[in-house]
Amino acid sequence: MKRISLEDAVAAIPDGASLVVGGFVGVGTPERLCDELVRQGRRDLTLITNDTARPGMGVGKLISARCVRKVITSHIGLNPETQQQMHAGSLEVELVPQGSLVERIRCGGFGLGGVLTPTGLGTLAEEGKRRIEVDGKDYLLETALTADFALVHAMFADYSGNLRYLLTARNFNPIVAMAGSRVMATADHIVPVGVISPDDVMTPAAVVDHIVANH
Amino acid sequence: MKRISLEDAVAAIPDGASLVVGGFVGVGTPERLCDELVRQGRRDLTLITNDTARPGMGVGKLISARCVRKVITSHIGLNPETQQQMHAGSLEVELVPQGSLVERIRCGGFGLGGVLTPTGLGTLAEEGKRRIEVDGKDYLLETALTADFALVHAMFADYSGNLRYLLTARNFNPIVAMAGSRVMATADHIVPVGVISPDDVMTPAAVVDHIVANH
Amino acid sequence: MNPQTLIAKRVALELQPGMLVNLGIGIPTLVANHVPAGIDVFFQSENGLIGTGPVPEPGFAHPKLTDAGGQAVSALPGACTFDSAFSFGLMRGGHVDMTVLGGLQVDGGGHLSNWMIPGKLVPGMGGAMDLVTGAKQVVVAMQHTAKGKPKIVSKCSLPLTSLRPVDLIVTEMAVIAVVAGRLRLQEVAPGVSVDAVLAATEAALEVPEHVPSMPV
Amino acid sequence: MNPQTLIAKRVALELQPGMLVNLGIGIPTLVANHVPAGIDVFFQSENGLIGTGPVPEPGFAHPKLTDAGGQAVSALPGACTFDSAFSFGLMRGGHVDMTVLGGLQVDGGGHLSNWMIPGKLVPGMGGAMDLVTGAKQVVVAMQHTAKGKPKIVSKCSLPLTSLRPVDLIVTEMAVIAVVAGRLRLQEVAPGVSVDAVLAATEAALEVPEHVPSMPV
Repeated sequence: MKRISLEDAVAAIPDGASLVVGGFVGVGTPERLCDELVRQGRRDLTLITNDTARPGMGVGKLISARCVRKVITSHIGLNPETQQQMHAGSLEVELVPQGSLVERIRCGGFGLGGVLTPTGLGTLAEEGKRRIEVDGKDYLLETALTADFALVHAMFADYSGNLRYLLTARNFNPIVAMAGSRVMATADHIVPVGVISPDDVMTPAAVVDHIVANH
Repeated sequence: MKRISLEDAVAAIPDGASLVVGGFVGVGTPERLCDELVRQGRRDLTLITNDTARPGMGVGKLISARCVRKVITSHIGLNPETQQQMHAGSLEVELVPQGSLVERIRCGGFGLGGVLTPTGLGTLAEEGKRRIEVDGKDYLLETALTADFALVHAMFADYSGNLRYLLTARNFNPIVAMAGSRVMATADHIVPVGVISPDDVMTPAAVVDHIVANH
Repeated sequence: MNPQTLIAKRVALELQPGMLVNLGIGIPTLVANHVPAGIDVFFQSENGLIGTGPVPEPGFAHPKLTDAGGQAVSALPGACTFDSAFSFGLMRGGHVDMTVLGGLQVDGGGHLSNWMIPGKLVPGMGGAMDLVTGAKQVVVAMQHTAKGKPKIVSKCSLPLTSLRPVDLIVTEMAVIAVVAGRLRLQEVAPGVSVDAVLAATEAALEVPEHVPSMPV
Repeated sequence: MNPQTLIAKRVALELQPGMLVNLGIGIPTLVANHVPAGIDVFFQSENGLIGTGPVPEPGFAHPKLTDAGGQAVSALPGACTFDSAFSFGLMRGGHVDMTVLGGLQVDGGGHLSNWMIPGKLVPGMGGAMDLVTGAKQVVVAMQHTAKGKPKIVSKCSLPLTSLRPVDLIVTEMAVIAVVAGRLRLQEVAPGVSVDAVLAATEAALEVPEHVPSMPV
């Protein structure tokens, strides 16, 4: 069953779960799922997401409400609470270059073990990573990331679960939607099948488990 | 200058060049560029493409006209001429699993050194490839492919060079368009800027060097 | 019933609602004609389509809407298209719930050979290696024998498609499951005896006390 | 002219028609305001946009059309949007012709540090490492000194952004090119002497016989 209520969707996510979440500085983030995770008091989540947004916005709400134990992300500079919790030792932060982060999530969703990238070579981003030489050039091996749940937000979802994102709210969402064992989507507009033309679908219904009902 | 005539486009491709070409069993292949390569008698090309289509169709024309010295591809089963030339020793064929082939082309265009995939492990496709273990699981390292020229075909090209493909004619095209040093596109319809909405662009103008003029 | 139809009908009984299913060429393609009533599945064409529909009515084909063999197809409401990297991401990432493929040989460990006959036929693996390695369930749909010789053999003499064993083999004689690296006879075709299946099979088969008939 | 405007104007002279250009936040963002007449370039926002336009007129902003800092932008005719994997493919694949970034330090080998101050400021590298590693040309746009101390140093004391040297450093005092791993003074700002630049720079600079003034 694709349709799920907001409450039931979030109730299915246990404490300690790993989440991969779409959005870029809060743009394209499934806000209602974040709000409900906070309301239900979820704890010890592992969060994989581009950035921790700003306090009170997007996944920043999960940080403020202390729902998160560990975050794998590329940027926390706009959220002082992430930095405070990190310095206080209550939040583990793994920083990954943005292009490597999105490729790691893609590897998880696409069944690849990892990718080789020159990004991060000889920097702090190399720590704990393997260096692999191909044709005399060095690369870092960036390994796959997956999560128990993928949470995405679309502009349009059709009844079957096909998704379409708008403008820069696309960002990590279509990649994220491939990398969760269970995929939940919110949408600004839930529309009949066929409203989204086949070439316009950005995430196929076949990978989406639940469309969260609008109010 | 984006606009180029068919003759000039192909004249820019020298004997011995490497080409990565879009299309899947001839669907979505830049047919006019193939025809003109044959007409101008190009020789010793290296061709990277999903399959060699059928004789007289798509890149199959390049095979029949003996323009190609080496092909890196996943399937030659529909083109007996590819098989004949291979058995005769006049055409070198490197067979790559289709998913690995498209990832190798993507790596080339996306600046990645390679990807790790379980596909092909323990089969003939492993020959000459490195095996890399991640978290106790074995993967093959599939390395990047690039080419001197990328040739693609779109349904719509706008004057600036933004491209949009139709239905299953998309296939390798958007990946291919990233992997050539020089990118040439043909299109069924060349239209004003703005006809293709920003979210509908599948290959950005910024990576396309030439739009080949229609007749 | 002709053998191909029998095989296709039996494979179709494996379909569950909501599955994403990839059908290879040949007998597997026929499975789409026998989807049980009330079962909605998504068919994927590896060239970049989910929602593949039947062959179009005369005059309704579009040259840019094709299956993996380049043949015209139609698309069902809710269909979507995508590039080849995404299409193989669906397979390798385990999003394809079931793939149905033809086979040249399957061995006693459930390993499939289906992409080349050295020195004779080298079509290339296409997407077969990705499908067998990545799909959640792999079903082989093939005739039980070729020119009177068993295709279910002790050890494949032809190059393997993947080290990953298939899950189910459906022939016009039997349904055979691959369980923990061994073959188990699960069903026989109507009118076919267990002994006939054993005689036509080179690989060792576990035979349970009671072997039911295919429910086709 | 205020220092930031001077820097942005000088960087803008590096733009060539048809370039795909990524501008970092801070001074680099200002470069978009000074594109020379007749030069059409594509501006990329790393969150998934080519064709970024100016801040929208009041009431014309859309919450789903933003720059990499989450601020509302407009889009020019011919703009296109894409996912983050594609956006970074543009950078890493060398399709971005030029990136303009702020800097905390650049060293004598042209290495940039611009993403953290250990123990004080750990914003994360965001897309900076990818841009510096992958873009065809890397331009650093920054003030020449911070609190009176040189930012162009012999060796970066802060963590590096990439092993790949930048190509050009533009400050309110000078334009410095990185050539074969060494810094060469290329221009001085109007009214600034070569000696003043040398005094404000810790790293060794090659100084040609004639150092022209910035053509701004």
